[in-house]
Amino acid sequence: MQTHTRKKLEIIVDSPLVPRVTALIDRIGATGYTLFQSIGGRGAEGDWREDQLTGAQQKILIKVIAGEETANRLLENLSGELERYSCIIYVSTVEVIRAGKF
Amino acid sequence: MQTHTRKKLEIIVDSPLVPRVTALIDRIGATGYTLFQSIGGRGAEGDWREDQLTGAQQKILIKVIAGEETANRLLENLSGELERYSCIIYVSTVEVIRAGKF
Amino acid sequence: MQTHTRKKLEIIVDSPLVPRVTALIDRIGATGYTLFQSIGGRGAEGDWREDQLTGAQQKILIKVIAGEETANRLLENLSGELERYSCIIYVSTVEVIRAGKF
Amino acid sequence: MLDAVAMAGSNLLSPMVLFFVLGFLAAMARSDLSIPEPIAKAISLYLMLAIGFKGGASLASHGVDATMIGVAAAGIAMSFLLPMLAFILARGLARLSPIDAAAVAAHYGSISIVTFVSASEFLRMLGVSFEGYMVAVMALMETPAIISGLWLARRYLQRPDSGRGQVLHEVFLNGSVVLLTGAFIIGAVSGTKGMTTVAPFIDAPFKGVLCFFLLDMGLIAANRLRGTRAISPGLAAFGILMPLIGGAIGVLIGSVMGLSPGGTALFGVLSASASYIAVPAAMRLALPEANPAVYLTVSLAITFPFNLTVGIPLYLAAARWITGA
Amino acid sequence: MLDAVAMAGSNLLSPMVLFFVLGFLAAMARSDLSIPEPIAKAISLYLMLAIGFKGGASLASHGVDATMIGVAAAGIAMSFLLPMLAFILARGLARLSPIDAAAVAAHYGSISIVTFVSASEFLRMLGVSFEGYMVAVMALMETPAIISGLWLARRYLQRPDSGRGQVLHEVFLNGSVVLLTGAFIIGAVSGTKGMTTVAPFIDAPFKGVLCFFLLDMGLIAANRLRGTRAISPGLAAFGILMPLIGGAIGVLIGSVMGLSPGGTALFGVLSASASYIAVPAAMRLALPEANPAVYLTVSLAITFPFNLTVGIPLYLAAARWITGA
Amino acid sequence: MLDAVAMAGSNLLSPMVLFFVLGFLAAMARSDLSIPEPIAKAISLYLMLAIGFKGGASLASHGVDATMIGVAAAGIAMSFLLPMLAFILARGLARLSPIDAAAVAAHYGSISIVTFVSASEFLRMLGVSFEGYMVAVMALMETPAIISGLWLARRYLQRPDSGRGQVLHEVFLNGSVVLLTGAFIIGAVSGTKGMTTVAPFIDAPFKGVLCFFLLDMGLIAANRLRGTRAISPGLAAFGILMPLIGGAIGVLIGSVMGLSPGGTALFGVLSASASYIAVPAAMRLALPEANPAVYLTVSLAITFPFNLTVGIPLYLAAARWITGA
Ligand SMILES: Nc1ncnc2c1ncn2[C@@H]1O[C@H](COP(=O)(O)O)[C@@H](O)[C@H]1O
Ligand SMILES: Nc1ncnc2c1ncn2[C@@H]1O[C@H](COP(=O)(O)O)[C@@H](O)[C@H]1O
Ligand SMILES: Nc1ncnc2c1ncn2[C@@H]1O[C@H](COP(=O)(O)O)[C@@H](O)[C@H]1O
Ligand code: NA
Ligand code: NA
Ligand code: NA
Repeated sequence: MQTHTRKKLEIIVDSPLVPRVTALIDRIGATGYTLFQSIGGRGAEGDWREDQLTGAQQKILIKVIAGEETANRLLENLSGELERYSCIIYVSTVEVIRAGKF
Repeated sequence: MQTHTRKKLEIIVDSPLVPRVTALIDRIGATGYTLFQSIGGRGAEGDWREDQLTGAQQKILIKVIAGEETANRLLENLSGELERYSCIIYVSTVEVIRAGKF
Repeated sequence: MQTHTRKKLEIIVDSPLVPRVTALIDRIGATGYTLFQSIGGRGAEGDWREDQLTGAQQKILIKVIAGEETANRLLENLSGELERYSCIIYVSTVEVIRAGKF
Repeated sequence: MLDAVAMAGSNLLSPMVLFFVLGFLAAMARSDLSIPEPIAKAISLYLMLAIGFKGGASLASHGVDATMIGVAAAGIAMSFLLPMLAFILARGLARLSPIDAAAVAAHYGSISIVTFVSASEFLRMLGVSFEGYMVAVMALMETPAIISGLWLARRYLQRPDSGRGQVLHEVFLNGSVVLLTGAFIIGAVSGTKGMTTVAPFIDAPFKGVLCFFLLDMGLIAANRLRGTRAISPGLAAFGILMPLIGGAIGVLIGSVMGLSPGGTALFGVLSASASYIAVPAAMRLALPEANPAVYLTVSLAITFPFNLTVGIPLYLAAARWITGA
Repeated sequence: MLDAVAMAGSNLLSPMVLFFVLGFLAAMARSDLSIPEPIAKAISLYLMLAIGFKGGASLASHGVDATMIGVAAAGIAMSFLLPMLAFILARGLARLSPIDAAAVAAHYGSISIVTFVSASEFLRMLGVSFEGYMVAVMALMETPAIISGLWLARRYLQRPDSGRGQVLHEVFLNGSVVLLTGAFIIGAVSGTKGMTTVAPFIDAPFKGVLCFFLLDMGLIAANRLRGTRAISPGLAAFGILMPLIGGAIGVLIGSVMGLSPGGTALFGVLSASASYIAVPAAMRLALPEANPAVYLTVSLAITFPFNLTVGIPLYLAAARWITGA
Repeated sequence: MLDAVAMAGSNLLSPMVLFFVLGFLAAMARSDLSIPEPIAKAISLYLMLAIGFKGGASLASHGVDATMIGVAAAGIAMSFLLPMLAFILARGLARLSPIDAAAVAAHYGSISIVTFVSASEFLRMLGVSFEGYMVAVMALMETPAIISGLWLARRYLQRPDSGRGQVLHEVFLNGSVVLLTGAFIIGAVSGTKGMTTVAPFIDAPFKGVLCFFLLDMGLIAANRLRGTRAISPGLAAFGILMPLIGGAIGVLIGSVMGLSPGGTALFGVLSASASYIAVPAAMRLALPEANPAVYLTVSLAITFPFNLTVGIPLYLAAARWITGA
């Protein structure tokens, strides 16, 4: 089956920051994104489990499929915008069928 | 450590369609799948957040690990079955230890 | 943009086992992990949907980003520790920006 | 007329409507106030269980009414036929594509449980009684419209009917239909004695729970309105005109069937209201070509608020006038 | 006997059992009706909190009974020993592997909180009183069976006992044990005054909440039954025979210990019922080789429905007969 | 003094505090007991809705008090100024970095809804009346502290103020502020009649729901305490000293403003308590350099338990003493 190479960006970020990240994704011109809730984790700031009422440490995973160029632009902008915040970003390569969608 | 190359298929699809997709996964002969709920996103059809009572726009992520050949067959069948529906499909390469499981 | 290659380990495991896996991740020296809840799936043990009160079949997805060496050590230890349990593990390659974080 | 204005006022100042308005304003101002989704779903199930049980118990204590069969048949017929009218209006007034118009039409043939529940609390507040079996009529009206909507759409679609089995299944075994009908039967079987047992759960806190739910409905309605580009002036006009027409026809037929003023008003409410649970899920499956932003927005963000605030007292005033009460 | 049949009838027509049946039928017909998982968990916590608190408050107002210590000891002994019997039956009748049989056995030594709660509501409905400390006995019976089950399994396993610490921890600090026991103590400390404070939350709506929960239990039981290939005729027979045997032994011992007819019936119910919360989680951790489809299906989809519909009135009839009431 | 000890005792043995202790002990012993997160959020919303509505209805029935405007202004001033004091103490006693100290300070200027709710139930239990508008004062005190905290932090940060718009928005349209204020207004508008309608939902079960919630607060507090390395002896001392100082100032000002003994005690409670909802979310966004482990732990795991068990009766005793009641 004929497939096309795209980039998958994944961002794990504090939930209060999600509106800022999705606004950036829109601005950069990616065709979409999908949000997932995480239920716990550990990082430099230590352990957390669910949001325990405060919502302050709740992390959201944002997945974006985009072409290489868009992905790169997004990556650069994100790393600037989110520098001060507790978050992680990583990129991998995926194959898609409908090239027009991404 | 000795690892084996497999394909990871990810499908993001409307929740009412999940039974149809999992039935197809079974029919093609993949050894399993796992479902995850997403909490929002954007695509060609616009923004959505959770399912807001109607359940009509709720998206589910389906992950399938399978051998290359099974993955290809699944991909072909899915792209036919889901053509008219709002969904995205992408494939990447993973390494597994227990070759027999996939 | 300058990126660095890392490994992404994903483990899908019964929820009662999560504390044991995260303890192992800490011991091996990975810098962090993130947990996600799955809502259903199928494998060698058959179908399951949510945890239906018992919590016994609920699966959790654990994502770990780590350097190649750490990832390999984690993989070896996990495959020993979890041998008897119903779980799947797979590894892929990702690019990150902040090399120091992983 | 004066009567209707007074009623409308007392409706607008009820805690229920005020909580809806609070939710609406909060979301419009982009507050982060939100009800967790599993809670909203659970409350929705609670309302169905409670309203079904109460309807059944009321049937058991007041007995089957002579007019019941007629009203049930009329309800089914309305659910089948209103979509035809809605389709024409959605094409002409809202200028929707045939597929979108068919999907919208299906929503207006079906009913909205929360609108019905709010209306019956409004009647109770005013001391207006109504037939207990109206709940059963509501359950019967939920699904026929889906079949009409799909029939309308099919004339414009060049494709084989894949998955029709799943759709029919989805239609008739939809969770809300099953729970409403099941709770109604259980209520009828358990009667007054069963009602006493579960009243502290399904009766006493009912209005308060409804307030909480309407808060969420307000949030949802305003979020839809804010987020959408799908709403045109024509579609907005449709979302107000269609319930007025449906409500008028419903009140007329209800009174002709011999319902009490309260029952007549509720039949008007059922005809005027648009589905937001059973129909969208079915459309998503059977008519994926239709744009959910269109049908969800007009049903949840235009018609629902209109009925809740203005429509309900209006249909009651009309019902009183026509039945001469 | 006639009495038992009448009781069984009134049990089958109670809203609680009817909602269970509704859930069961809905899932069998593949309706998409479902209770969100966090809600089901919360209701389960609510039932434990309420039943624990009520038991403690009742202990505080009626005082400690002379037979209490004896019954508590008998309960612990039953929980330890019933798995031996269950193991033999599961091997012989259901032809399970030793590991699966041990896991199943642990479930039948332990107890089901919802079965107990349904039974005590049934007694209340009939005006049959019982000892308030039966709740504490239930809490005591929850965990010993896990140790027996693991002991049975260990004889067939060639492996070092990794994670035993975590298992023991899981067993004794299991959330349901902690909440039941804690609420019982709080109820005993706060007494009647505390009860008055929280009664509108834990007492008045209790039966209605139970109905809602049993709707979910019906859905879960039927979904398990539908989805499984794990159930053989032998296993089904085990799922019905084992509670009958356990219930008979329980009723016998309860009456010998000097419990009231109601208390005797509840002791029978505890012995007859099988765990679906504490034990499966422990087995998953300590005995991953056992197939969860086997133990969950027989416990949730065979024994629970059997006890709820037929078993409870049966154990009460037996308790009345044996205590001469 | 003796009076205060007796009150403290009756507070410690109330079901509410006992359920908090149960949760605390369960988490300390690493039990897997846990309340699903959407449920905790929903209960938190329920408490705000109920307390807001009740406050508004009480205002409607008792009328506006002459002292109300003064108390409201004093509350806003306290919320602005307490962070200055808290900042100095957090720097000197707890030796926090300026950024962490500023974040912590913002929490102590703001208020904790559950502490307020527990205190008002405690007053009700003792038959001590208080001004209904204290709920409105609470809503007013929720946010000014955030601005003070950010102002304190800004003097130590060399960076452009990105996202200030979002922060101000977050502050003033925070869900809890909107719901509290909105429900208060609805309660005031609906008055006694509206209260009768929704009382079975927001009044009768209120204390029981609070017990359930405090169970969860106990779990959360202990989990924070267990998991953290962020707590130093100095920080722990701060977490106890700061509410004592804040409470003393609050009681003093409350009595000077002419509040009743009950109202004075509540003003003390508001001043003594530290936010755990509105402020952390705002800090996360506006001051990501501050360590959440520090401010959440001291607020949730030190100050909240202290106020709930020891503080509340203490502030009441002080209020009685100072008002001469
Ligand atoms: N480029 C993308 N990256 C990640 N998720 C996407 C992307 N495009 C679409 N999606 C997801 O797929 C859903 C359906 O997409 P669509 O059919 O384009 O509306 C969206 O609501 C998103 O959740
Ligand atoms: N190495 C890692 N692998 C996976 N997730 C991580 C990793 N490091 C951090 N995270 C996630 O990112 C969140 C924030 O990380 P940090 O800013 O390092 O505290 C953590 O709470 C984790 O959920
Ligand atoms: N091939 C697969 N692809 C994705 N997920 C799988 C696969 N096989 C198993 N799983 C997941 O892992 C769980 C345990 O698998 P098993 O031990 O094979 O029953 C299943 O319930 C699925 O959620
Ligand atoms: Na209609
Ligand atoms: Na048992
Ligand atoms: Na304060």
